Amino acid sequence: MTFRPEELLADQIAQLIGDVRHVAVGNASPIPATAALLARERGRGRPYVSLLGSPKNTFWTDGARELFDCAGQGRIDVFFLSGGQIDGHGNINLVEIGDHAHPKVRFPGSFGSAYLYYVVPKVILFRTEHSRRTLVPQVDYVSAPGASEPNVFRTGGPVALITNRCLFSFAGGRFTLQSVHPGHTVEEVIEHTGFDFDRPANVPETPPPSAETLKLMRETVAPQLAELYPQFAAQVFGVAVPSS
Amino acid sequence: MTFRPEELLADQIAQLIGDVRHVAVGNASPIPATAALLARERGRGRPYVSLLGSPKNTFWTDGARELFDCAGQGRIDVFFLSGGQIDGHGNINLVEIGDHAHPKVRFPGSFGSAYLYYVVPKVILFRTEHSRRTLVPQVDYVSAPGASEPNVFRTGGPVALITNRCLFSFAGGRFTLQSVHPGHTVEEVIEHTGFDFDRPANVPETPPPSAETLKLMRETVAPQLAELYPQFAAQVFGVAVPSS
Amino acid sequence: MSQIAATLDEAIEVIADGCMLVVPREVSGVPMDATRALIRRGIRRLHLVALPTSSLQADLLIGAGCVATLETSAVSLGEYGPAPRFTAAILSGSIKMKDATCPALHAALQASEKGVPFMPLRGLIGSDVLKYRDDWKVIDSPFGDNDPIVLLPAIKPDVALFHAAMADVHGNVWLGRQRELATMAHAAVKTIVTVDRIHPGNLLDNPTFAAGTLPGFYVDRIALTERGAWPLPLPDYYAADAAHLAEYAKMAATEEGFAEYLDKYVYEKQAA
Amino acid sequence: MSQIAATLDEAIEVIADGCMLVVPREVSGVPMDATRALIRRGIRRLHLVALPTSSLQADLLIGAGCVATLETSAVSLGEYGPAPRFTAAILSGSIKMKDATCPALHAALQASEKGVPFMPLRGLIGSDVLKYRDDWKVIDSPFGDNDPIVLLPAIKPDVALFHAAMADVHGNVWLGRQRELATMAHAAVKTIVTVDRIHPGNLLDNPTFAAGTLPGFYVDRIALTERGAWPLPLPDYYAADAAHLAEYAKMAATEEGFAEYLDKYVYEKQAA
Repeated sequence: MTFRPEELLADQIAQLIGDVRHVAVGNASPIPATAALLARERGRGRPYVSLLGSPKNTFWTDGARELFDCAGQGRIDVFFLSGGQIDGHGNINLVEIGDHAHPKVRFPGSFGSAYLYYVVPKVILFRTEHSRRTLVPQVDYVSAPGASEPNVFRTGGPVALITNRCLFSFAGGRFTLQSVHPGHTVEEVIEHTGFDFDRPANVPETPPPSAETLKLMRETVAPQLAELYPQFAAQVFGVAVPSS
Repeated sequence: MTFRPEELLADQIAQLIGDVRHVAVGNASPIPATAALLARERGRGRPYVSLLGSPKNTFWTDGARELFDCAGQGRIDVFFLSGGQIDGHGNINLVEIGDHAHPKVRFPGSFGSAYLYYVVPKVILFRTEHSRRTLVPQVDYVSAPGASEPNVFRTGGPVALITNRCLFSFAGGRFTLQSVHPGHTVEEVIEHTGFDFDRPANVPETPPPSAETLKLMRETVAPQLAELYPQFAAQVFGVAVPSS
Repeated sequence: MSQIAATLDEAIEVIADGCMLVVPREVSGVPMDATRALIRRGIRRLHLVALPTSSLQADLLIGAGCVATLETSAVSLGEYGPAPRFTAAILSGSIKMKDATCPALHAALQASEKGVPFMPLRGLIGSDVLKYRDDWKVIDSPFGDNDPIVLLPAIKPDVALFHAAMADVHGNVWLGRQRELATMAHAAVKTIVTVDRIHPGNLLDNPTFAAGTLPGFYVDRIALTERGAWPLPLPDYYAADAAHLAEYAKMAATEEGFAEYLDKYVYEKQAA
Repeated sequence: MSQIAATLDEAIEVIADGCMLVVPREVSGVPMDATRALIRRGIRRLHLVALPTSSLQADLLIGAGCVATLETSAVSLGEYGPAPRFTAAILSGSIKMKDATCPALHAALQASEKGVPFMPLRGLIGSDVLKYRDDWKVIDSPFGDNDPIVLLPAIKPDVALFHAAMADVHGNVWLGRQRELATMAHAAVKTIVTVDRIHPGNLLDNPTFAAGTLPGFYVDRIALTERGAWPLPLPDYYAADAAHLAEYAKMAATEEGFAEYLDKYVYEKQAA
């Protein structure tokens, strides 16, 4: 059965989510949102899925702070972060490139990363553009560090990084190549990755989504997704964009 | 014009309130509540009056903490406190009499006093029972101190103490007798007060409420008071208790 | 899976002997039916946190021997006088009392709500409330110049228990203006709610209702207990039962009278 | 005295050059009509605090030269791309940027709401967000054992400014679930609100509405500006104007295009 790259990534992310109580997905994250909704369908209602920006898929009634308070309470199990740069230590940069006094590039800002990265047990890093520009040896600005000193309160952090080329796991302060997506190679991953990473002698290919998973995504998840991501749902899953 | 002692006290308290933005009155305080509503009538809507326990006379929508947050913001100008004991330093005791390990008497507890006494600019102490039992040289337990060291953050504190016998002002860590209520004497006040206080050579008599004030209290304030204090309004002002 | 329990006893199962239980003040929805059920079950050694004060509920639990530690700012029956079983327990030394002040309890619950180990609070310095709380610390504020300030450790209750007007089948609970109940639920490990009725539909679907709703996400168990705050009030819904409270104050003045009260209004109710 | 001002310009009079102004994120009610009026008035040297992020509003104010200091966690046009005037200002060094993280801004406003000089926050340690904020302090938590934690100084804005669906003649404002707007108002010295309509009656009289209402006690001025958040959304009421936002992103990509945008959509509006 043929599938789109987005479907492969969403399937992988759904597996990374695992059996948890609550997954929250930030703004402008259609693939993680697909994965979270897929996980919810598979779990018949578990996990709770909070899609920021979707009134239908958020339960917040305590204002914009509730997401962060909820995470501080230990009630968000999985979150997604990205970075203008991500380095081999799991540090992410959402602020700037260049010297801090005179940056060459400015990104929007750190959002909640400098907090959520510390207190959400499973943070899944997600960056479709896999290049030496984005995956660097050392970020220019640490919006949030991949690891902390042992005495720093930290109940969370990165567990994986998924890109358009491959899936890395993260542990002990380093990335390990877990699998390479169909159509890509280990050599290509090495070539386009700016940081060192570990890898097994034989790197498996990322398994394709099953027919059952594709059916679930296309028939059940995609229509739910269309509320928040109409363009994405149309483009990837062919959900008709409602005229408004 | 004849008047009741409660009317005298309420009139005095209304004058102590002065020209402020917001007066809050705690539970079970009908005379301060009368004074606050009287002040609001005189000020044609100013000050805001918050009567704890009265849905009609409180604007809180942020839960039980809002009163304290509001005071912390500097948005409560006048509050009322009492004490099982009050001493000559303005310390109040709402907790116990006797040794802390084995108290002889237990009062309900400090409520918000250990906070509000510090942050409400004008705290008016109110204790109808004026005796050596209640007005003591030194409280057994300091729920909240009358004064603080200069480096302790304090924007509020006691400004006066009113009893069934007299009115004291408070400044510089001491009470000063301001006036003695009609029918009472300075000697009687000295006899029944457990702490030292200052007094002018000639202590005036507390002026009786004017006819205009009495009319306002009886005709306009009393019916408003009846919502929260039906028994008091009936007993003092003859407001008919609604059958429920 | 719905949070709505088949019985009140099932809903309160999770409230174990020795746990830290947080309950609201008299006008915020006191779960009196649940309190009576806990007494019938013979719960023991509670660390009861009353946010920030209590009346009949704490007095009953203390009188029935359910409480080891009480943390609150005041216990009183208000216009019905002192809380007699509370007073007797303090004077006899049968409970451990952690005297607080109202905003300190609110702040300490908000600390757990926000996942921080402490919250600062003004006031308190020079009071005996602070003197007898060796779990509270004074630091010199790093933003001031010789500016002492109290830090209160977070209170993280095992269970929050309160009564509300209604919940829906998704576990969402209508709180209205009683927002400290949301903080209690956010702060506690588990939240048990009793309600007067089940609301048809989803409270979160309507933006007007949603504003005053605690999401079911935070709610573990719900029990339907009509007029479950009786004889205390549920503001906006029903008033206190003044005659009953006066009767309580009178009966509870003595240990014997209190035992009679329990027989008549707590244990008997089970049979009814 | 009613808080409802005769004109928008009158309502925003109190927002002075150089003041600290706090505004909400895109989905919480951004006062865009008021923002355009401030630009027309030629406001300067704002210390703009966007709680906790901003989009069009910050970009417009920055591009129009109204901002000296920006304190927020991110500025972006979301699906319409980077915020071009924000980006240009940072790269040219024309504004002072105080980068934060979302919960730090919420906590710092809550500090002022609660009248405390600081609030603690987990996270941050080891990040450059902390490194470049010399106004934030790290202490060893007195409740831990070698447990560093960040303390954030209270943010006390001169003015809070936001847009809401409705207010009543008593100055009460319907916030719904956007409770951070209440915190903004509690924290700020003054609060200015623009609303789409005036609600007949008193929002506090109805317990259901009251739950989502900011009391008029905290509100200094209100201006009626129908669809005052345009082209941004007012959730539960209206959606963003996607075409306009796309047009903005395109025009604001260059300084010239931005100037044209101002002429067309900000200055022209005055004449209309």
